Amino acid sequence: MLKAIVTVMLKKGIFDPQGRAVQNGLKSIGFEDIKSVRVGKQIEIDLETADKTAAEEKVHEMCDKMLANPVVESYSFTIKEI
Amino acid sequence: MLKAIVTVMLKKGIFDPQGRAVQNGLKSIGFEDIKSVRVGKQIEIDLETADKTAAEEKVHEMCDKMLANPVVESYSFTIKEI
Amino acid sequence: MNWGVLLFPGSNCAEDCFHVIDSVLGEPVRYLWHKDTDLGQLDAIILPGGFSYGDHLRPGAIAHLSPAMTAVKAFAEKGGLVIGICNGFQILTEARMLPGSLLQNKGLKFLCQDQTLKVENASTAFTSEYETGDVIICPIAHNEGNYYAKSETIAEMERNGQVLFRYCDPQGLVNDSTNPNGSINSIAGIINRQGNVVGMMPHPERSSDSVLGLSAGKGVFVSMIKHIQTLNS
Amino acid sequence: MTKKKADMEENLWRKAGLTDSEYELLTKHMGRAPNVVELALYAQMWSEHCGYTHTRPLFKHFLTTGPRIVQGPGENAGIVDIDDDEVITFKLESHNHPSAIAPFQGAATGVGGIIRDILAMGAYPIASLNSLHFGHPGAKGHTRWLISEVIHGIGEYGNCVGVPTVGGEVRFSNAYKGNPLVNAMCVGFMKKSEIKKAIATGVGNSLMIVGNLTGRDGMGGASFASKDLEDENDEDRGAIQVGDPFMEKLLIEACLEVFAEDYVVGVQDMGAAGILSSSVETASKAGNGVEIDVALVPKREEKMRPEEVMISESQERMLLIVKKGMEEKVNKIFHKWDLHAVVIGQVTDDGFYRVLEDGKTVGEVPVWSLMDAPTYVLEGKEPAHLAETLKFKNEDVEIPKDLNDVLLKLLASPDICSKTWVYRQYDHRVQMNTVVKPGSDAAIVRIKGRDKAIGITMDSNGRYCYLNPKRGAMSIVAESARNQVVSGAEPIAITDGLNFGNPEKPDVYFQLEQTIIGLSEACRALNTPVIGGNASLYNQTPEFGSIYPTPIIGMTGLVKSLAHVTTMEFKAAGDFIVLVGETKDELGASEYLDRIHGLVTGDVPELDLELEADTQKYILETIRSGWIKSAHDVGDGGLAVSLAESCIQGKLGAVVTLDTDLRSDSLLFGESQTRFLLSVAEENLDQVINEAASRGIEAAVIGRATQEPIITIHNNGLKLVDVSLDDCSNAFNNAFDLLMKADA
Ligand SMILES: Nc1ncnc2c1ncn2[C@@H]1O[C@H](COP(=O)(O)OP(=O)(O)O)[C@@H](O)[C@H]1O
Ligand SMILES: [Mg+2]
Repeated sequence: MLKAIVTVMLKKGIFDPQGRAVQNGLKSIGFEDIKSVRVGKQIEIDLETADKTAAEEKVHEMCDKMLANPVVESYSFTIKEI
Repeated sequence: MLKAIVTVMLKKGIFDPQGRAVQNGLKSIGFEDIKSVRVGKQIEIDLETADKTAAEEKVHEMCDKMLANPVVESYSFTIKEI
Repeated sequence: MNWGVLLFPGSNCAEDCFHVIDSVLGEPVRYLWHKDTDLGQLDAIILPGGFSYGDHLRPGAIAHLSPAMTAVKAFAEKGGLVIGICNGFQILTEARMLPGSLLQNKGLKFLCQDQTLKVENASTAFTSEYETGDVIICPIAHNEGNYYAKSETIAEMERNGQVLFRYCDPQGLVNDSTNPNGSINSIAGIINRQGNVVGMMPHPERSSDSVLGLSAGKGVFVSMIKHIQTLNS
Repeated sequence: MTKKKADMEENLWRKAGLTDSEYELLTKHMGRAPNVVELALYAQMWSEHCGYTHTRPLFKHFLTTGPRIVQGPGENAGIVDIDDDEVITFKLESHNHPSAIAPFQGAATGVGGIIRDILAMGAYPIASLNSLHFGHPGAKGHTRWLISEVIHGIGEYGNCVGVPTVGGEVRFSNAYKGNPLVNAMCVGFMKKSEIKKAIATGVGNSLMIVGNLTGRDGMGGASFASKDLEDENDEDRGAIQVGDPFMEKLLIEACLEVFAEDYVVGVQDMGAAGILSSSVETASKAGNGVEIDVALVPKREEKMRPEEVMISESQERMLLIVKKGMEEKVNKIFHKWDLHAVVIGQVTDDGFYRVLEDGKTVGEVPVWSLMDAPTYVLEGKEPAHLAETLKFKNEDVEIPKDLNDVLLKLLASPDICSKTWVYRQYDHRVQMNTVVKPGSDAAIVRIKGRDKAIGITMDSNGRYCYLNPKRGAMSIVAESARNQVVSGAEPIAITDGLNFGNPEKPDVYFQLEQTIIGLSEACRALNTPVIGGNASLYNQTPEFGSIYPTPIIGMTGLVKSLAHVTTMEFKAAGDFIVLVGETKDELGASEYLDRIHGLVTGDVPELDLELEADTQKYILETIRSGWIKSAHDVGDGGLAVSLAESCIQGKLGAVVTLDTDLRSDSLLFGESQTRFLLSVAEENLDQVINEAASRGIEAAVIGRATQEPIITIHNNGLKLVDVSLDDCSNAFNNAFDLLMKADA
């Protein structure tokens, strides 16, 4: 079986209010020297297949169709055996 | 400067409705052989420091204090130079 | 005229839209089911608000892939009137039937409140009941209503009069302090280039039944009815 | 039995939370020693949470019947008649302990749980409310985080499931610092003919489980919830339950579609102790037995033990008792909503509760014995603090010089200030029935297609009950009813949430008992029977001790015509302001003493229930006559605060002239009961005053609403208050935002 770990983040240049809030929150409890924080999603998909190349293609398709919105988000992923 | 990439996921055994919804959603558009999906957060923190060991300790503290709720979530992170 | 309200799992405002079309306006209306591919004879389709698929992943991310959306697209391509309200708007952007995307509110909190809107273009099938510059109250209730599009896209929409509604204060003032969610240019509602697909975050249906104290949003539906009547006459 | 074996078993029942005598009793019921599965069944069903072991004997005080009561306590929720063969059903439930540990999920699942109670009655959920109690947020963030997460959790669940959150309350005291209270209420609507019951009739009928898969969620939660937070440990917690409002929405739609057909004989939601308690209760009501095969239960996790499956508290599940032969039809409807209904067992005729695993019996006990949890009637003892606090005299405090400042401070008190920060995070309008939104006295929800509506309120006052449990409890019922009548609603019935410390402590038991007696007396006097409720005991932490005794009242009322709907804000400059009721020299227990003098002391203001009932009747009837433009009860913070609230909401000033010998602080901020603030147009003024006189009710014109945005109050020619409306509005409207400021 394979595990795909997909990361979806807001594109650079798009303001991330959640990241800002986390940064402020961390600051308020004493973590000062933080330059920036961005918050995105991690999606872990367990696939019932052993074919890594095919899986890669599939995960790309999943991301393009559903997991990420290319207007505002970018994605990346890794696939490993489990 | 250092970048900490923190992943926060619901602990094993804790029900992840979002993961289930995504799994069903993927299934409904034809991705059948998915065993499970879990959705968590990826938090990218840019730190104004060069001291990796100190940073590690700090990020641990951030996670324990704010980024993850240990009752329901587990976290892991990597730190790299940028 | 024949109205359809498209039901996705989690569309909480479908009944509300149905109620306004049926009981307040007295027009024929039926529900459409997300699994259907043939929607039958219709003049207008409402994509209602709510939390289709629980808003999991992103609002509208799963719903826009439903079989019925293919039919909605075909309907719109033939010129049919489509209006997406709140979650419906989010679904329309996910389906690329409208440009841009709706991000999380700048304040990071769900916001449910009366909201004043400025009508920016009253010469569309959805706004003819208003005058350009009118200020109306239309409640909002959303967590992801922060409209974003690339600056070129925004500029083009502004040029073409595609911005229908903007958030404003009761005097019609539009600025950062009267913008509840961080939307670019305070955009609350937009129309496509062809002029038959609208998306708006505020809920005109919640401002249509005078028992609840508001009725200015009714103009959206009345405009649509008049448009269809003119077409058919 | 060898010595060693006896020791092991002893450990086991104690670990499961049963006492030695309870263990002895259950072996007597069974006629033998239980196995592990059977022990788990008893441990769950005999816990305080499921068995109401300490509270049940006290319920006998309650009035539970009345002309409008269709269903009293005993079902998932009570039912009241609202005319036209239509009924509403409502109940509240606490989720205190889960919310203390995982506030977002705890609060969210609390909302989900109470909605399923309403659904199980066959009703469509039309409104949610919540009552929240927190410690004061200090400089450091934990309490603020709790508040933020709880409210976020309630909002997310309610918004997503599509049930408007129309009201509630948020109160603060450090008595709740370690142990916040999160009580959620839900109201459902249906036709009388649509009522469903939690009953397993018909031998051979199928038990079907619908909704989410079963995991190890909230394992042991039922018994855990009845334990001190102090001796909790990680293992006890099991996995935190996670709410899935999307699933709940589908369940609502699918269940109601199934209920519309003639397929099911009984319905029960799965709350504490999951499959077990839901099926035991339905079986016991029918006098039948049931058998359930745990292997048939759709599971999320592997290798679950039979008792784990039985008591799991995975959310968004319901139990349906389906007529034999109709199973496929039921499943078909669920399938339409992408859900499944799965047969997990049958109704039997032998009166046994039988657990099977793959057809093999793994546990078998008499149904009646599970329902027959032993109860405890203890000896209460007056709490020691009362001897001290009851000695308080008004003269013990000095009257502050600057009463404007006191008024502004009270308006900004977290108990009193505007809760807009809270309820703008809740969709309070979905379903399009919310005629009066949060921010007035009662929420008013219309019934579509009819000229009528219902009023809904949730109220509590822990400080009152701490200082005088019985009268404090009476006051809460009275206040709830006041909130109803000022909104134009006739109070119908209540549901109560009993939030207390450890009842095994005599002073806590005293509070519990006296509170229940107080509630009962007030409910009788005001004719609002108790149709259901919830108990949450053992609310205490080592650091902060017991919470205040905190009964919470959820009340509903009937607005007979939408024309009667009335709100608290002044409507027009020039309207006369009428104060109904008598103001006495009463400072005890007040918000004023607490906030301004830092004193939680004194006795709760007097309350004459007969006068209360008469006065409420008067208020309601004058509203129905169309004479009243605004109505507001005088509550927390007293006359000055109520006046300011009506001004702030109406964006009008007021000039008030009084003529009394009272201390100025009692006059302005004392909380004498049974008082109302009305505004009346000139042409109705005589009618309003004369009607009161003819009923022997005190009512006096005390001033007028003004365009000029200033509030002034004179007494005996002396100006006590002279403050700008802006200052009042800012104090009132910004306080909660400021309180939460550090919440980035
Ligand atoms: N947690 C809450 N959720 C929703 N509405 C709330 C909440 N807390 C307070 N409100 C609303 O704010 C208003 C004022 O509340 P409160 O001061 O407790 O009223 P009262 O003293 O009249 O009972 C009411 O309309 C109430 O429903
Ligand atoms: Mg009130």
